[in-house]
Amino acid sequence: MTLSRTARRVLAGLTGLILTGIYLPLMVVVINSFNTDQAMTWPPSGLTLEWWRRAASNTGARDAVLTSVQVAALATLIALILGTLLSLALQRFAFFGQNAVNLLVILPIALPGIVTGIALNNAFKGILGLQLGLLTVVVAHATFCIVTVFNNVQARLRRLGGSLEEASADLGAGPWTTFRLVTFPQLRSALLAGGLLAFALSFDEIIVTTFTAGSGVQTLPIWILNNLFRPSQAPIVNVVAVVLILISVIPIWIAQRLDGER
Amino acid sequence: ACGGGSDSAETSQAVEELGEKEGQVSILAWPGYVEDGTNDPEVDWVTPFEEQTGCQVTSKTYGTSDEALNLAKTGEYDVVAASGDLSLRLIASKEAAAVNTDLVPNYAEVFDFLKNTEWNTVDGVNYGIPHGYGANLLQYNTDVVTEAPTSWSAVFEESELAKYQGKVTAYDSPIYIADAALYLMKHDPDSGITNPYALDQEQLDAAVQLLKTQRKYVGEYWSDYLKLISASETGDTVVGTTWQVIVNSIGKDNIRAVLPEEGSTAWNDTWMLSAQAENPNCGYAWLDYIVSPKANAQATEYFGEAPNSEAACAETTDPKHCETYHAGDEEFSKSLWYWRTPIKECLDGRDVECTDYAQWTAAWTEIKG
Amino acid sequence: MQPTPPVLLRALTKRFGEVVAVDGLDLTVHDGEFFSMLGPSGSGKTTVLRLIAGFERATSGTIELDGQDVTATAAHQRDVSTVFQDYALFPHLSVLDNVAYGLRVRRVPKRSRHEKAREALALMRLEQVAERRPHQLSGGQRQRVALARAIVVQPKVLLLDEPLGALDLKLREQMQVELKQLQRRLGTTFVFVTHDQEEALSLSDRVAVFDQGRIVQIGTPAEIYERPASPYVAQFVGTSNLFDSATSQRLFGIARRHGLRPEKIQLHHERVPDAEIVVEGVIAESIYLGSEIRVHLQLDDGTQLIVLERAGEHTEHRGEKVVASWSRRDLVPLTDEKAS
Amino acid sequence: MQPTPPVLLRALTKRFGEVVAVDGLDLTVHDGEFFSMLGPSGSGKTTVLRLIAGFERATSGTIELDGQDVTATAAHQRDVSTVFQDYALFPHLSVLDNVAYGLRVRRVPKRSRHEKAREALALMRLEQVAERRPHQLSGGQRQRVALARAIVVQPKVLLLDEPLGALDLKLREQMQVELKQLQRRLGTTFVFVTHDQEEALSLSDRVAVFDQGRIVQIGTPAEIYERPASPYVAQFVGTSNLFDSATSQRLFGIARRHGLRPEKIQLHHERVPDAEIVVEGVIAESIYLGSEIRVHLQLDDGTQLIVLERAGEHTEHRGEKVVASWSRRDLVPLTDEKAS
Amino acid sequence: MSHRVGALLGRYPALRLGLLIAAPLTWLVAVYVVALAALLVTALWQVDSFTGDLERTVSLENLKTVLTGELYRTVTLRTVGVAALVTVIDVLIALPIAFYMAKVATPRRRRILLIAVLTPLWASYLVKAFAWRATLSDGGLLEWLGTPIGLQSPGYGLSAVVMTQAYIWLPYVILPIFAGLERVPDSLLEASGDLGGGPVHTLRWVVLPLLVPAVIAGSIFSFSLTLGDYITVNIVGGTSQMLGNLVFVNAGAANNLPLAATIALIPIVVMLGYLAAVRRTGALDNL
Ligand SMILES: Nc1ncnc2c1ncn2[C@@H]1O[C@H](COP(=O)(O)OP(=O)(O)OP(=O)(O)O)[C@@H](O)[C@H]1O
Ligand SMILES: Nc1ncnc2c1ncn2[C@@H]1O[C@H](COP(=O)(O)OP(=O)(O)OP(=O)(O)O)[C@@H](O)[C@H]1O
Ligand SMILES: [Mg+2]
Ligand SMILES: [Mg+2]
Repeated sequence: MTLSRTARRVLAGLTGLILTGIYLPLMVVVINSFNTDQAMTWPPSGLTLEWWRRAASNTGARDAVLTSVQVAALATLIALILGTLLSLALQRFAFFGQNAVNLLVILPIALPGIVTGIALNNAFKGILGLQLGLLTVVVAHATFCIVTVFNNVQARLRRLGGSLEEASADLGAGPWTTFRLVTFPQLRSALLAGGLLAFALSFDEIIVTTFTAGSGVQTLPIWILNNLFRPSQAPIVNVVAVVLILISVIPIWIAQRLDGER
Repeated sequence: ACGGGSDSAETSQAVEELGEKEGQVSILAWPGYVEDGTNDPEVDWVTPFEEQTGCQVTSKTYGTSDEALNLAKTGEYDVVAASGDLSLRLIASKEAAAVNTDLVPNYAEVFDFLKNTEWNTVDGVNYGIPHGYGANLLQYNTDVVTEAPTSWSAVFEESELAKYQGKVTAYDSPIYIADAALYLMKHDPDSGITNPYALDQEQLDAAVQLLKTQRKYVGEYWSDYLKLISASETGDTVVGTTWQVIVNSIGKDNIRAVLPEEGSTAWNDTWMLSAQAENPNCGYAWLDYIVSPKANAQATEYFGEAPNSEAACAETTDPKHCETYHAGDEEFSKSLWYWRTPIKECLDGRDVECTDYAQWTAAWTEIKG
Repeated sequence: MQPTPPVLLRALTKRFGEVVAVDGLDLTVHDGEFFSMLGPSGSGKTTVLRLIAGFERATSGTIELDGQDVTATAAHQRDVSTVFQDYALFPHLSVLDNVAYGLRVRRVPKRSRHEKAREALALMRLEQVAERRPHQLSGGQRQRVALARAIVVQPKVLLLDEPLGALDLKLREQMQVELKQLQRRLGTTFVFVTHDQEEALSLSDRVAVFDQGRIVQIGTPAEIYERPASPYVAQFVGTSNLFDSATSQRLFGIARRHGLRPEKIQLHHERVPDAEIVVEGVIAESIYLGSEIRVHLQLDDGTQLIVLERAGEHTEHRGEKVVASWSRRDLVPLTDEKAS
Repeated sequence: MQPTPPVLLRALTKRFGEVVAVDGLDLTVHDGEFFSMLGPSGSGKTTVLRLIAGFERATSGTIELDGQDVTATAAHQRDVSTVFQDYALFPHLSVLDNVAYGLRVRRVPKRSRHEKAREALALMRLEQVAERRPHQLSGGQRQRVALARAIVVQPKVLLLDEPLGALDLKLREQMQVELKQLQRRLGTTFVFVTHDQEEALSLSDRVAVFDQGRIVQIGTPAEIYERPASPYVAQFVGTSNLFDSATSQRLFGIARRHGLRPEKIQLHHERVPDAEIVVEGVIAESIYLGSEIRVHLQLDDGTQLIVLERAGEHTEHRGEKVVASWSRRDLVPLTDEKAS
Repeated sequence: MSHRVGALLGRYPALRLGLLIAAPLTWLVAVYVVALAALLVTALWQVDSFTGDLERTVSLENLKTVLTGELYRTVTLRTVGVAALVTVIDVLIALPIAFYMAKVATPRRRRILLIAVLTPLWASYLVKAFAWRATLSDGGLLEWLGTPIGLQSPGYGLSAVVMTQAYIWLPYVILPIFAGLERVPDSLLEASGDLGGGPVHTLRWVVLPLLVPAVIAGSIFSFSLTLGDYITVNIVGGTSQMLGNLVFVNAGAANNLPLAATIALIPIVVMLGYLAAVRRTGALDNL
């Protein structure tokens, strides 16, 4: 839109202000990772690299990050497969109960985590008699991650229309070949975006995880929760958070680039 | 399996002798009780155990006793560290196995006043080995609370509370009702309370009333101690319940703690063996190891509580640790009311129906509103 | 015996819920002909094409391709290729890979399919853009890529759904010529959908005029243009002056509907004695079209006549009184709409 | 003194990065005229329109509307209305509310703005769809709603960016007539963008032909068509046979570039003595267009001539030898491309 | 073989649909619907308070407790209020920044902004909540920054919960609104300006109405996530408790799953009501 210069300035100013608001608390985290005082007080009573040194040798944190990556990757993979299948079904076919299915996908994210958490906990333990473990977390996470993939793919399919697939069939390609050579390449960036969001959701999930993780399973949020109770561990948590923020920019940046190329 | 409010458990039979070690053991405990060096390479008493016994340890921590009950019921854990408000419930729900203390050589060292207490022994059957113990103290900030308080009235009397509007704290758990009951017991003889864990409906109502009044002045409740540490340091909290370890880790002159004249509620944790334990022999090995002076000293010092034996006191890195935490001080210990689970049958032997933990839980959510 | 027709439709019907998009269509397309389907928006042309290609399932009726009943055969197993209106080029593939796609799914080895694709591109004069992606091409180039992709698999029948609709005028005229030449060279049967009557007339061997899911007339361009079967066809294909039977009776004494092409009328400034039919009127509008002038003539009885004059012959002005004449043989007697 | 022109552009330039979309344009649009901008895709027509409307900021130069310098004025403060190519109707508003939108933001009370909107809809014969949403309308209806929305605020100048581009042929012809009538009735200045030369010629009072961000010729339709200033214009507006100076010298003895309109050439089966210029050739292609036939003639020296004949005069067949003739006054001498 | 399967699939679309939908539908139903249904059934049971064992006898006791309990009404209203407030704040903040990103910024800057908005997602919920605890504390960053301009930290309590939750869920609201704005064609904004609509008019009469589905999609995130939260309240909520706390205390702590399930019905009903109300706007396709 052609906005007056003032309007642009005001908007840019607001954006700057909001970004400041977003990053100020994160700065607190960064600063606290150097704070000599372990209780995150402001202003810091002194600066130290102690926590970074301690974090570097903290195998618990590293294991927890690995567990989280493992859980998030598995959950994302399942969500990618199920979400894609479902959106293909809903977008390319008209059938009775479509709306119900649509609602069903949204429900796990729309209902509060604690509801999902206790429901799944009860189902796994009470009904199925399963031992909680890594897999139960993956199943739970995948369930509420489906929707992010589903919506991204759905939107992409809607925009694509069916004509590319028809063109492929027209040239002699069967359904599977068409999916492999035409549909999937078109969906790639949508899958990436949906997958990234799913990964983020799973990676930082704590409530559902609390209820579905087995005894040996310590995802990062759980590790953080536990360590906030421990003496002299809180600053290490800050260090881990800072490292995560730094690392996270890479996949987001890559995703953005891929998306931008299209 | 409908226990239907029955309080006494059938006595279970403890094993007579130990068998082959299974090579693994899984433990459910408070954070800081089972440290294997992954969080801090300096803090590690699990690895020596594994080396000595060949039992590999997996562990899970919990945040509240109630959460632990849930976890224990899964049967995934061989050993559970239970506070007094949990141990009886484990026994009643038959989750705990009787423990043959003869098979735990280090048990002999433990302070006598911790042995065979009502939260680790039922009908003469011992269900566990005492770990460390500690009291819920009264903490205050000398900058604001200029006159050192000597009584819990600092957090229960409106006239006192009014001075610290919004800067009062209290422990966030139904069991905290006992603190109010203890205060009533001492200051309001008419209430007829003789044991803060044995309250009939009327007495519970009185305690709740007291806590509701207190709530108006409470800034926040705490259940994890980082929260209290930060609030104390920033001055968001100036008076309220605390643990010695919190005061110690703040390490500032203006934050002090006292044991008020009324005495206090306290905890004494018990290492218990699960009735469903798949690795009982490694479990026994752990029980014996964790009450051994060296390990007990490490664990209790790390957590910030009193060790369970004189021998352990000798092993602490801080020579004044036992002094700070009043370890072995029987007088101190006598003024404490250790946590235990309120049940329908009054613990003080009265012939009325007492309120049980479910009612306390409901009351607690009611108080917080 | 007749040779097997490449496309044969029998009583073909397609319903979308309430809408009858195609209504009991019978149609035979001959081998090697350039066949056009012409009709207004919504008349069912695209639907017929999609039925032939296999993208839609017929509600009833049969489709035969080259003598084989394919009514229930999937699209990818029919030996026809489609050029889509929006081209439907695969955006993630290079031009070369787009063209080679049909060969790839037929498992033609890479080397030989690239060779064939390059030949097809050469035919379309596109060699130099082979490595580009579709979005780096102009509209006309995309159009030619779509054509190359469709012909490289050597289909029996090529289906084209308004392939020139998205091009601008100049480009469209140029592509029309190329298309016609291509068809002549390949000898492939073309089934071509358009709503541009000029395009249909200039390109086709035969034209089918559609109305509401039915074919209302089928024939060579000259038949369609010069002997439209109904007022509808007369109006849709080119511009026509229509006279109802009363007007016809009054003007030239035949009580029947008639059509008259605007270019068949001459305008004069005075009465011409040798013309067969002569009427008088006033110029209501005179529109300059470059090579021609379109004149709207208001007759004394209120009838409006449209006249198309070669530019430069005369120059009429609004309000001027003129005389219009035409010969009897240019009148096209029309059947009644209902009866058609 | 001249009356103040409604639109006056001086040395207007617009750059997008490297691309010079509009290149030092000077232009005066007269009051009440129907002014068209004609040119191929990418020649900068839309950009000029958007600069006038205020959607883009000029890189340099000035824009005056009705005598006022508005170069730095925001779009919503300029007294012009735009009809967008894609109509840009507000999907969440009813037709009536769409049309009333301009009045609403001018704080006209509800009752009176609805009244005016209804009048505008009535003018467009749209009363019966007033309550519908845009997506429930056909293309032609949407087009008329966009027009109604633009005129209801009685702008000094109406800007139209290929408003008929998305309509099919029949509908487009009909809308052309309506548009012209509307402009005559309202007396509003229309600035009309198109790449369809026939549309430009038939509707406009004056036409500007664009090439690469510049105006290469400006004039009445007849001036543009009959005296194109350059080969570029001759080719872009209508079809032209172009002779370079060598060919001109050979065929009719003038060493200069010339253009010749296809409809100015007559075809004969034998030599005609009274024609001014006579050449011989072979029919390469003969395309039936209904009212006309387009003949591609291959001269003996290899030159290709395009001839447009009235249908029915003769019928030529491919390969036939014929004689073509034209008169000297139909030849259009052209300046050299470079010099223009 | 695969050829034959292809032919079969080509001929029977229903078969294709069946193959596509079988796995995801089975998953959702088997994992989620069954679990929810079981939870609802559990709400009818009781629990033995001492041993913590379930008594599987149907009774409406819990339902009665929750429906009539003063506590539950207060907490529900408080929770819904907080969730609504968080949502409104997030939407108000998201609108200008999303607008700037989608319609004003250059493509390059848009990409950078998008990364800037997404990055905090990785900084762990708990860490952010504790960062807010530090920020809001007595003498914390907020007071430190605010005192010179006469602002005070609200301290721990409901307003702190609102601020923290609004902060944590903000990216989840910005994203759909940004996507929604990208879908609004520029030409509509131009048309509005062309007809004399200034920025405010255009925003009010064109942008916002078109953005309704996207806003609702974003609000589903912030609303539902806040509705079920109990951790932030513990960290910055002072003495307050929300529905999540009641559920958590009863499920995790008090070991009273039936009561927890009954309380969980409240957010379920609230959310289902919300979803039903917004379904017709098409918002559910925009998550
Ligand atoms: N998938 C569909 N669902 C419902 N109705 C449809 C569908 N496809 C087409 N129709 C309807 O069938 C009729 C014929 O449509 P079709 O697309 O074949 O027309 P067309 O002649 O190709 O028109 P156009 O020139 O606009 O492309 C129309 O009324 C149309 O609305
Ligand atoms: N926003 C833009 N950014 C960069 N280049 C642009 C932009 N808008 C237009 N251009 C370029 O400016 C030139 C003129 O474009 P413009 O849209 O004015 O052409 P046009 O004559 O309207 O063409 P068409 O008939 O295709 O609409 C083109 O080269 C185009 O690529
Ligand atoms: Mg069509
Ligand atoms: Mg343009």
